[in-house]
Amino acid sequence: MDFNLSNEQRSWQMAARKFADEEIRPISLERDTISTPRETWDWDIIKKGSKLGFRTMAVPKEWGGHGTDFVTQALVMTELAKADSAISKAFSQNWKWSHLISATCTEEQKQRFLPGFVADDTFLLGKGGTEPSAGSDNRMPIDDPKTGHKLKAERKGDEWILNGEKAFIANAPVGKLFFIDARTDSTVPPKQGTTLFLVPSGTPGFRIGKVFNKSGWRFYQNGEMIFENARVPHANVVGDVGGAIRKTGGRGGEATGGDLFGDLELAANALGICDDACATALKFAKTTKQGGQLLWAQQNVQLQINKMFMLTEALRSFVMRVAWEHDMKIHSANAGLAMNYSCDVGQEVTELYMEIRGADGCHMDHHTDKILRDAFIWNHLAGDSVSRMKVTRRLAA
Amino acid sequence: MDFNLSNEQRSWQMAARKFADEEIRPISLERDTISTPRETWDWDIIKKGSKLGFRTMAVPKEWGGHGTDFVTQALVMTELAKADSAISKAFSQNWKWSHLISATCTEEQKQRFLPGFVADDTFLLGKGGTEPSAGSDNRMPIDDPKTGHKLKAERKGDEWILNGEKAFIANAPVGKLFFIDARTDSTVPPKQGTTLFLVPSGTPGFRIGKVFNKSGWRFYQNGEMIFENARVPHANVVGDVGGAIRKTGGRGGEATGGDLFGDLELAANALGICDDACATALKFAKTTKQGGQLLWAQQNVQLQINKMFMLTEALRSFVMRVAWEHDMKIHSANAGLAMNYSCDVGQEVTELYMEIRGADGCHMDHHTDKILRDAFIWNHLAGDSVSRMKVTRRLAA
Amino acid sequence: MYSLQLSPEQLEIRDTVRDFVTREIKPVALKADRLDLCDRSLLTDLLDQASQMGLRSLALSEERGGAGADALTSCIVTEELAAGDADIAAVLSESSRLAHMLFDQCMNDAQREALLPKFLGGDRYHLAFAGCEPGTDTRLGVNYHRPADTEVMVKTTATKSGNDWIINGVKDCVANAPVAGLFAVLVQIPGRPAASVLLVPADAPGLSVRAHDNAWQHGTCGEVTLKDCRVPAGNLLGDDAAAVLTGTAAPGRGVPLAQALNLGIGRAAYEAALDYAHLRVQGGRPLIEHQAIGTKLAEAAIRLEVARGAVWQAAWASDHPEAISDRSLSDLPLTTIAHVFTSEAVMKAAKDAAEIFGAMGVMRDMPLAKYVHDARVCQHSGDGNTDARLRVAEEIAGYRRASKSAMALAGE
Amino acid sequence: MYSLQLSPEQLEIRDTVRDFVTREIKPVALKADRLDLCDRSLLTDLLDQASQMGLRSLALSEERGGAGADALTSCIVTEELAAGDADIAAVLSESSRLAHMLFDQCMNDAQREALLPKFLGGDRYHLAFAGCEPGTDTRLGVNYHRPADTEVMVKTTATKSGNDWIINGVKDCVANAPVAGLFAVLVQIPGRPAASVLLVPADAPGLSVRAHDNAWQHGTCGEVTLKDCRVPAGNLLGDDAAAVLTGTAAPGRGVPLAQALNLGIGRAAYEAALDYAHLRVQGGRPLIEHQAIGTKLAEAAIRLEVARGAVWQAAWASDHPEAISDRSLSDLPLTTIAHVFTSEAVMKAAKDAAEIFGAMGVMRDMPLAKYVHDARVCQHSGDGNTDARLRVAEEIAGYRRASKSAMALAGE
Repeated sequence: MDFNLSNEQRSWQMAARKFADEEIRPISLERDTISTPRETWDWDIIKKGSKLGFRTMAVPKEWGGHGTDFVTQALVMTELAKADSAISKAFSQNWKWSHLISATCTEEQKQRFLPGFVADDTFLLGKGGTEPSAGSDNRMPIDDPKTGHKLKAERKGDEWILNGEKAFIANAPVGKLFFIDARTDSTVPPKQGTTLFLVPSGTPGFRIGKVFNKSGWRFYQNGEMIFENARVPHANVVGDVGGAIRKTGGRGGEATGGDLFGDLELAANALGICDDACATALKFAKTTKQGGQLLWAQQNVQLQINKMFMLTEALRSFVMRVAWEHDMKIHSANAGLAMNYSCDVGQEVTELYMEIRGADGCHMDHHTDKILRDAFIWNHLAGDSVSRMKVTRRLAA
Repeated sequence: MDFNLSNEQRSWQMAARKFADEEIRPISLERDTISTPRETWDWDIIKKGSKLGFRTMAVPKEWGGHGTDFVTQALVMTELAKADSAISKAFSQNWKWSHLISATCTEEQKQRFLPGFVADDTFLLGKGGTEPSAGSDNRMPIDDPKTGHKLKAERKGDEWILNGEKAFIANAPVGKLFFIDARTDSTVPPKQGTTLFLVPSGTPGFRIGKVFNKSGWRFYQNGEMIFENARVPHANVVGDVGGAIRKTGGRGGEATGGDLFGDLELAANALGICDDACATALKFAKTTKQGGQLLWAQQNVQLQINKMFMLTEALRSFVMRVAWEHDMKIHSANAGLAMNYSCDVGQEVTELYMEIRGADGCHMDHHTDKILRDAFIWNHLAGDSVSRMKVTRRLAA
Repeated sequence: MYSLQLSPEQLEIRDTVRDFVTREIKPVALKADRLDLCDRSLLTDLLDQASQMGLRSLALSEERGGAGADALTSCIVTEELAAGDADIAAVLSESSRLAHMLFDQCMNDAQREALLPKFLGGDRYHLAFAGCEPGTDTRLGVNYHRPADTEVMVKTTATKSGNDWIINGVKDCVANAPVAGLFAVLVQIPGRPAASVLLVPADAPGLSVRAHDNAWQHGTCGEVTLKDCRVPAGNLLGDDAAAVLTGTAAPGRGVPLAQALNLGIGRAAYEAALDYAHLRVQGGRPLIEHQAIGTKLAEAAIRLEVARGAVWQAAWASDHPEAISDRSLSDLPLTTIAHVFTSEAVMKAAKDAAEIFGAMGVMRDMPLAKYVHDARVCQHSGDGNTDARLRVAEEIAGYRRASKSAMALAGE
Repeated sequence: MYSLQLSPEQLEIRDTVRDFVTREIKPVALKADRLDLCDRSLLTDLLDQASQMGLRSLALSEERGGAGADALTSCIVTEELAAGDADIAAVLSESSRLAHMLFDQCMNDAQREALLPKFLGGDRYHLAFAGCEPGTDTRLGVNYHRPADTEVMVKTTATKSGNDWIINGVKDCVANAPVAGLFAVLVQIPGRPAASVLLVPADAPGLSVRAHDNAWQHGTCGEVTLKDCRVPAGNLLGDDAAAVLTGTAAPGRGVPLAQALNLGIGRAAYEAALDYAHLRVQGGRPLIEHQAIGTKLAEAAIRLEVARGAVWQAAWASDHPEAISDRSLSDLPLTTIAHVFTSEAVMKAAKDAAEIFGAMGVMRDMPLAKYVHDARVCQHSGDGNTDARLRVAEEIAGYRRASKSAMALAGE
């Protein structure tokens, strides 16, 4: 048992903290305020972060990345999220698919895409899974050919022709390369009839539709993808035809780290929001007076702060353990449980924070308002009943 | 970052698991059923456990104990508590005061008491703090000479004469040596006027009164102590006259591990109850049918089990981190936060367990009933507002 | 017109019962040696006194010798009694409820003539409904929103033999069984499509009662075995009796007596903690003056107050279906709603109250541990809150089951 | 007699308003481009229509041209409106509430003669009470159970100059300020022991309003600056007006309009989720047939139902203090209780409803994110629930403060 960080881990953590404090925090509220969703994005912060390695840190060293371990990744996500949860996610989203490239792509595919990704500070990755009317069914596939993805891919010689739509796709409006789930055989259940493709932006017939107007995570871009006879070379098929779900979901995801990294990512990011709320609440309570005394003097404030820290430290312990388990290739339900937990804790902690900041008539502190909205994003990603039941199945696996 | 256990830690854990399964679990419900509180105790299990080292494992090796670290202690407490929370506590209570002896007693005192403690399988330790009407005031002392312990000690030559009462004292009816907080100067605030004494059972003028009839932790003995001109040699004063609170409470407790071990102890023990509830619930859901199908098939059951495991694994992560911090002599609010947290988790997990076992008309499964009552003990020890505010103060220290 | 004004009679009976509880019940019920759950005995003398005050026959119509109390009044009285002792409240409310159902609603004149004098004549003549059977699964559970695979059948049978009915079967969790003078027994008469109800006096040959030890039910309950038990043909109640007694007609909308009882437990815990918080000094000030304690007590007060509103609403609605038809009230199962809400509110109130008492809050011979246990029993009652929510879910979804007998057996 | 029967008039107005909401408000209020919180505009045309239906003057007595609605009816209407649009509900309920207080309770004949025709004559003539001042601490907080160190003083002053009052000061968080035709302004007249209220028309010289952007309040609100603002001497209301308008007389027992509004938000979220759960198919079956979803919806239904009981109880009690004196009702601050309970119940219902919508539940241009935000605003309102519980705690402890002006300003 050892919770100490290695020097390398500590140094990434410190670099992330510095970047968060000096670069992210100063622009966080300002980006959040912008009302047009397409305009909240700021390439400048991405480029700066990329130069420090925060875009490519999950790429193996042999491919020019930093080859950091999961513990380091968790530490960095938390630090960045302390200053802005959405900006943290904009970086870590790339790691998720870096992991998938490393784990599932052929050498030839890696050669085609990884060097370009590593070299270009504005090269971002994404994955198109969700469709306008099939979110949960794709997350928990059932054995019915009528369910599953509707986006269709048909083979034409050396190419596949893709037709259909994706919705709520992270990084869609800003990414340069996407993994796309497409139905290649609708006569068999989704688990057998879905194929994963690599689709670069600029592919003919592929374009981005609307950018979604999220209530939280404003910075983070989330868009529609439209495929109208989009042509993708057969060389861009990831793994086997019909093997998408085996590659990325369920036990497959556990082996590749794709699914499991996503769980850790949400948990580590929520931890950053909680850290932010705890630190700000403590400072607020120790500097703000009510009735002539510091808020800190009040039992109720002490109990609220106690609960905020208690939940946050429980979450930190859990996140660090899960990150370590990933590094050890120990695959259990823990990553999923930590993700579910981060939803509950993130919301409870930000709500307690609101209660402490509380009374200010009809006004609301912008920072409080923002982290409440950011933390609420977990509700449909990490804490909904489908997420939880999916994790429960791993418990008994 | 490393969650692996050392071979020694693992071997203690396995020994405890075996003892719990083979010796404790078979007698657990039977002891719980006995209605006279004095008779729930069983010396046989204590002797058996003592021979395996579970009584003396916290005593340093140079004094004949096993000198285990805090991580090992946490593991063992959890394993024993899986089978019976109260029996686990009956063992670990001795470690708490072993730590205090190691940390605060003089060589001469150690020489007088430790060899006897190590040699005798029925030698148990205790500490008398709480008094009939001053629980919380002694846990969070205020600077008013009128508050604090009422048990009075007056110096007469080489002896101190103790008069007064203690209530709710763990191990009182079965212990052979006790630390006793006594007021040696009632003209100054408790922090300056309280002295800690070592009082062996059999001291003239000292006797045990009633044994408390607890609703949970039935096995564990909890009694009144009565001092009527009890005579204690000056050589039994621990530390300085007037220094009891500095030695065992507040920052003093953090230095000695006395207070902090107590926090870890409650958290690790609660974890055992949760493990028990989780394992039993999972097994129950996977073997019990309702309406022709396994309970496991129901979404609500899956969600309840998800929550049970989620909270339990969060608690385990937190407990192990705190144990490691103790071994590293890192003193923070974490031990206290983990203790507060263990109260919430223990109750929520056992209540979910009850809901899953649930519907059985007017009958209740004895095991469910027992762990609900055991987990409820935390309510006044670990989760009450005084405990929580005390921990909050460490946050800002 | 909407009004929350109680009638002078309601206010008076509440005061009378509250006074009885304070002066007579509490001093006896809260004695240390009686608090131990292992042998919490029924307070027979106090039950007698309560019967003499008319509380055993509270809901029985006035013309038949009762007080003719409506559902709301019955709930008010039950809450008051339970604030003193949940067991007394349970026994009395069960007898009173059944007295109204049996004598006012189900019996014919001959049956009433034979049995009413016995009921009125003996303070210890309680009533019991033997409906539930061992091992019967009454949960909705996996059948949520699907027709149940199998119909729950009553296994206890009654067959005609000459001028008598011969009953065979076992009933479990029968409230009041150990003290009942008369049982209404749910039976299946072979060949009939639905279950029927037979009146069986406690001294009928072949009927035996085994009281449950340490049961998770308030009052007293037990297993009733009917072995070639013989009762006269005239003891069969009319065809609608099974529906009345099992509450099939309006599931989830019965008189919320169990919920009122639950509320009384919560109030007792809360009031004990409030009193203690005034008396006990910590840090130089009474506990109540500490924010942490004040907040806990306020939260309990808030939840109990809101729960009482839910219980009273369900009580009044059970007497006034017309207010549901004209949409003054929601058509949801209000008693089930009151059950879920009250059981959780009271559980939290009891636990918080116990915390305020410190170590005394976990002692088996002190009142708080009793309240916590009593609150748990209410949470556990019926098929549990998870199932109760599923029943509400079917209602809001507009799902209608073909048969409600399974639900009915579950009670509330 | 206790009765939960609504009057035919109450049932009718509920149906009328519900119909108006379904046909007129929802189609406009829930348009994507109007949902964005950044520029959620007030729906002026619909406010005009509502005014023509009499909802702006709902609580004003019939003889003065209103509908003379009691507190319960006002709450029923407010819930219905809020289920369509919380902003419309907020503006109308504020005008209606103040119309009753000002015209029926506080004005003398001359004042009424001068102002009532203006109010009745203009659908856009709303009313506002300018009580709150920037930076004023209204929390109980550290003063729980202790006399406050300092009295909260009204800083806005009114001094006599010839036949006029000259008002100077700044008011904040004034509901309806941007749309008000008439302000009732809480002022301190030097030398007087208590605060007074002056009637100030919106066009009075020296009065200016700055509407708040993106405020955490429903309807519309703003800052009101009075700079040498001059009104005739006759605009001073009687001595008791300050107590009436600030609710000092019965703190925590005012008409629970804000709570009814809150309830409407919760109902809208719940109903949207229920509809969606019927439509959306997952795993081959509509969401509602999944236990997990059914349970969430049932839990929301339970809490909203119980909350409505608490709101209606507080509403009826605010009109019937006699039911508190005769102990039919609890003497706790029922509106504060309804506030705490409702705001938490609705918050949970809104969040669970949003979860059922998946990603659509977190989109700023979709209804669910609006409901979640609206529910948060209610939780944040007043001094927050932590403080509200302390106020309840003082009541259960029987603590009486010397002055209640600080509490009064906090409102509910």
